Amino acid sequence: MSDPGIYGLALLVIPLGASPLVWLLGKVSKKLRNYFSGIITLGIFGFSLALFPYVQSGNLEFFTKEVGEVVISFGLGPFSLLMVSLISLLCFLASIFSPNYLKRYEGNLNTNKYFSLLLGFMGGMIGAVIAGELFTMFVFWELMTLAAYFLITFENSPDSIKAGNKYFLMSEGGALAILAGIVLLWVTSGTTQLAELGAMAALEPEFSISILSLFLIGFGVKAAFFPIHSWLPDAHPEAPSPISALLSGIMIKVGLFWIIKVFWELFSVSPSWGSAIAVIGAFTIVIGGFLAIVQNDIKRLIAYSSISQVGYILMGVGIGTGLGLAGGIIHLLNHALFKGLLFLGAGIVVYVTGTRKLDDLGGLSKEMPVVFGSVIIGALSLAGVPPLNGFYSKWILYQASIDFERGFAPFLLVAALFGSTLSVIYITKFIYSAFLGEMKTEMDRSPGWGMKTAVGVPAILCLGLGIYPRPLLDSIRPIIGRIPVFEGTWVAYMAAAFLLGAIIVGAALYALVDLKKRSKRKPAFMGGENEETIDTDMYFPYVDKLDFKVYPSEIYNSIKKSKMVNWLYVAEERNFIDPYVAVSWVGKALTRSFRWAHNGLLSRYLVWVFSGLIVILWLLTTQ
Amino acid sequence: MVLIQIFLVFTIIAALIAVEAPSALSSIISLGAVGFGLSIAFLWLGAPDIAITQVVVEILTLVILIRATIGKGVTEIRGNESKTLLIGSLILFGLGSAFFANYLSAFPEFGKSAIDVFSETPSQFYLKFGLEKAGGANVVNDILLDFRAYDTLGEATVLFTAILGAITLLNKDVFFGEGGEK
Amino acid sequence: MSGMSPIVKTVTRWVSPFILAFGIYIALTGHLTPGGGFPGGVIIAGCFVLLTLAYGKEKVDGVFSLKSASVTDSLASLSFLCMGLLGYVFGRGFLNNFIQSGFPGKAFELLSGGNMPIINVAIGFKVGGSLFVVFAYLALFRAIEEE
Amino acid sequence: MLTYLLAFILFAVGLYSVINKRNLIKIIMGIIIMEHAVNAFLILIGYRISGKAPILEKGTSVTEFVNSAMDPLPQALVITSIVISLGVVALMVALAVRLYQHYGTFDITEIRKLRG
Repeated sequence: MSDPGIYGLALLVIPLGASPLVWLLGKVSKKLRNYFSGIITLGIFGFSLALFPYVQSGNLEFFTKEVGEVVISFGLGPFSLLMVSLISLLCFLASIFSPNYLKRYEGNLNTNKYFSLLLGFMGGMIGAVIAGELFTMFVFWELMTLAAYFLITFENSPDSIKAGNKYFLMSEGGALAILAGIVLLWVTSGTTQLAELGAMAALEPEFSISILSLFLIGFGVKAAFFPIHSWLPDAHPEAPSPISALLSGIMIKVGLFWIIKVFWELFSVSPSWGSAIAVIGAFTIVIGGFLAIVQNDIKRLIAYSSISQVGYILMGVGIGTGLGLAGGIIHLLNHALFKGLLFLGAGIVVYVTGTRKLDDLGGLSKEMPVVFGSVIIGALSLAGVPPLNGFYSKWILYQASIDFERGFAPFLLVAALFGSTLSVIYITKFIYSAFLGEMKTEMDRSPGWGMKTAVGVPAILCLGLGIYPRPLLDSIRPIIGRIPVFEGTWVAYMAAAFLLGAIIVGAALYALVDLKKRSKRKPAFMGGENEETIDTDMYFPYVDKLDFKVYPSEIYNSIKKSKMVNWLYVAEERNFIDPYVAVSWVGKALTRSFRWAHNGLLSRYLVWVFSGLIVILWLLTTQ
Repeated sequence: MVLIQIFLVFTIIAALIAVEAPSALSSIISLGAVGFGLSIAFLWLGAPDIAITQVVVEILTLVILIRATIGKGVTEIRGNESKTLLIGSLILFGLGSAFFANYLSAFPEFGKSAIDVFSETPSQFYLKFGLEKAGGANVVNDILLDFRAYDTLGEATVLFTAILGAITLLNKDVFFGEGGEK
Repeated sequence: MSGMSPIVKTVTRWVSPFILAFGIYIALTGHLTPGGGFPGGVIIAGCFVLLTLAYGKEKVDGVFSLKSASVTDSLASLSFLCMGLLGYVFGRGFLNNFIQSGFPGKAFELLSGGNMPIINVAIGFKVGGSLFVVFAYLALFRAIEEE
Repeated sequence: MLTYLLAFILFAVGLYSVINKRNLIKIIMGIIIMEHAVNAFLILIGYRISGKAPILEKGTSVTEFVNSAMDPLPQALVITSIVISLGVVALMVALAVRLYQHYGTFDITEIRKLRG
């Protein structure tokens, strides 16, 4: 590999070329197709890892071609290579997860299409990440959006089509904003090449606000921060589970990647932008967390948690110091790992029981110990429990917000800490009601080896990167480059040793006190309250108490009742915080105002048509 | 010239009767009067081809309209009208006539064709070389079939499509399958 | 409805051949005298419409069938196109009047027009066929009366 | 000028029928009248005082013919327009008959109310 430049294009060409090939292969043999897609994705992952040494020193430009006034180019930087390796890793996990998962669709739906779209999706994401020019990026961005749309609507049920349409319309709105931003940028600065834009000192001051806000909204729709997050909790549950893992694991990260790239790599924006993004992030953390708590749908819960975690990344990125940026990017990476893991785990739960309702689940830990172990690692990582990787990135983020020298920095810190608490609450709900307690739904199937591998690999990575975060640091260092990042010392081994010690002590205590004999399996109970002690009159005043069964989701509903946050749930139920619905309201109001003129009567239309014609002719001829 | 105006006034009156008459038969016959009056006017205007076409086409139009209404048992075609639309149409009429009056002066004076006003018009070319290049004494047909045969082909296509649409609409088998409706 | 009175039928029987001949004449000599393919075609259609009205619509399916009318229509359109394409064969453009330029006849005579009479007759049968077909469908369309 | 105005009035009568009448057949009639008016207007534009039909007779010279004949171009186009209008009328009548069969009325307001 003397000139890695040309080979770098293989990252893009192979998945896109394999996409139709996989369809044809699937017509020959399903098994061959599954192996082929696994090998392709794994190969790209390996290749991207092999490319790491080349980008340590600086950016890698390959393939430049002039087409008219636009120069199509692709290039790799340390950050985009990190993204590529994440994309290919998660796509690999999804493609080894999928063959098992798709068994329930076999016969009804075209699973060849699924794999073909999966590879196309991967190609689109990689293209959007490695594009060295904004129009090229836009093309792949749209490819990504389209492939994701068809994957979300893959089940072809009315709900999934509705969710997919919502996703598609919102994404296209965002894409239009991006396109407007690109065009504006092109008009004002004369280039869309990232390399040339990076060399420029600053944007034209009078256009910078509009360009940057267009980019923030456009990429933000994909990144799904509050309040333009509303497609995410609808689309994630309806998509097939491996696709939810991809959507949440990396697709929203591609949006974040571009936000980071535009705001911190390309243009030296004023700090107020950073503050605004940080505040948006803080709001997103808290609101996403609150909304996640009350969900009764596994995947919806995890989807809201994704929004909350996106808030962390945005907060770190918005703080914008070396520490904050590092925390944001590391959290981005970590979140891709554990959220992919959690969605795949949820996919297994859905696969084996056939339901997504938390109330109907329980006691799966005995049946699937490997899956339970992996999911609990992911869950604890999400909650930020040491020695897992989530703790590491959250720690950096806390540190960054403490060091942040702005008036509202304490608010950020409080939001982050509070969000972490919320994440503990909702993830406990997930773990408890799905895996612990008594079994409520019989298992129809058992997870195959591919599924177990797909959750096992990220679990091992979570644990490994938590205990030994060196590779993480090494991959981050060239991205932040110029800014000194780490001050003071942090001994990961020590913390890990402490925590493991604590766990061992706890286990020893558990064994000594012999709680096991006194406890028996009960229906799921939550929040320190159980069936006997719960004040039923307070929470469920109208329920018949004789035949009474408490569901975990109902106990969490007590949060809904509290006055401080009640408004949020009301707003969510009535779609007040959904821009999609808001736009539809505006559209409906507009159409209602026009309805009197267009009452479906031919004659009235004719009057309009002829009057308009005459007026237009008059205007045209009197010039 | 006065004769032409008389015929046009006649057609306007016939058209008003056709529009306002409640009985289907009288309405359609008045419509026929419009067409036939115009065809005679065409004859006076020196366009015998169009006069012939107008007459035969009018006959077929009447037959089709009568089949569609009286043939189906509809003898009254009273077109109730609404007052708001009447106002609207009056406004429209005002607008239109203002527009027309504004641009009436742009037209050549009646009785003077473009041939008289301009020197090199396509019409002059057609008149001059019609017999020589196309071979027909009837210049209108020379234009239709030789100089502008593309237009005629397109026109045949339009006619074909319109008739195809009508047949598709009327064909029972298309809508209800073999064996009649429902 | 099986047609009109015997008087109408008899008159129609005698007159219709002349109408048909007149229509074809109008179409054929369109380049010499007023007329042409369009009025000729409408007259041809009118002849069959007259027959249909006089003898009742049952005859439409029997004697002069709808199918033959549509076939006539399509064949006439096709021959129009073929005349156009033959222009290419003779090394000229599409729809070129190759006969007139190749073998000029005497002016003011039938053959002087080159391929104009042929196209005129084709248009005549095209227009006549399609108009008769649509009239016949309107006449056969009995859904309203049945209700 | 008055002649042009008469053609315009004929057009206006047709337009009035199309806009104000609720009966489909009346609307079709209005469209037919409008077509007539436009055809008449085109022919009127091509009219030359004391002109002859654009058909060459034996014995007339071509230059004399050019100076005396009507404008043939509007006539040629109006012929196609007339025949097309017949086809369009057939299509409209077919539609109206279909609508009548479906709704039992030619009234467009009724047809609008009974949509579906």
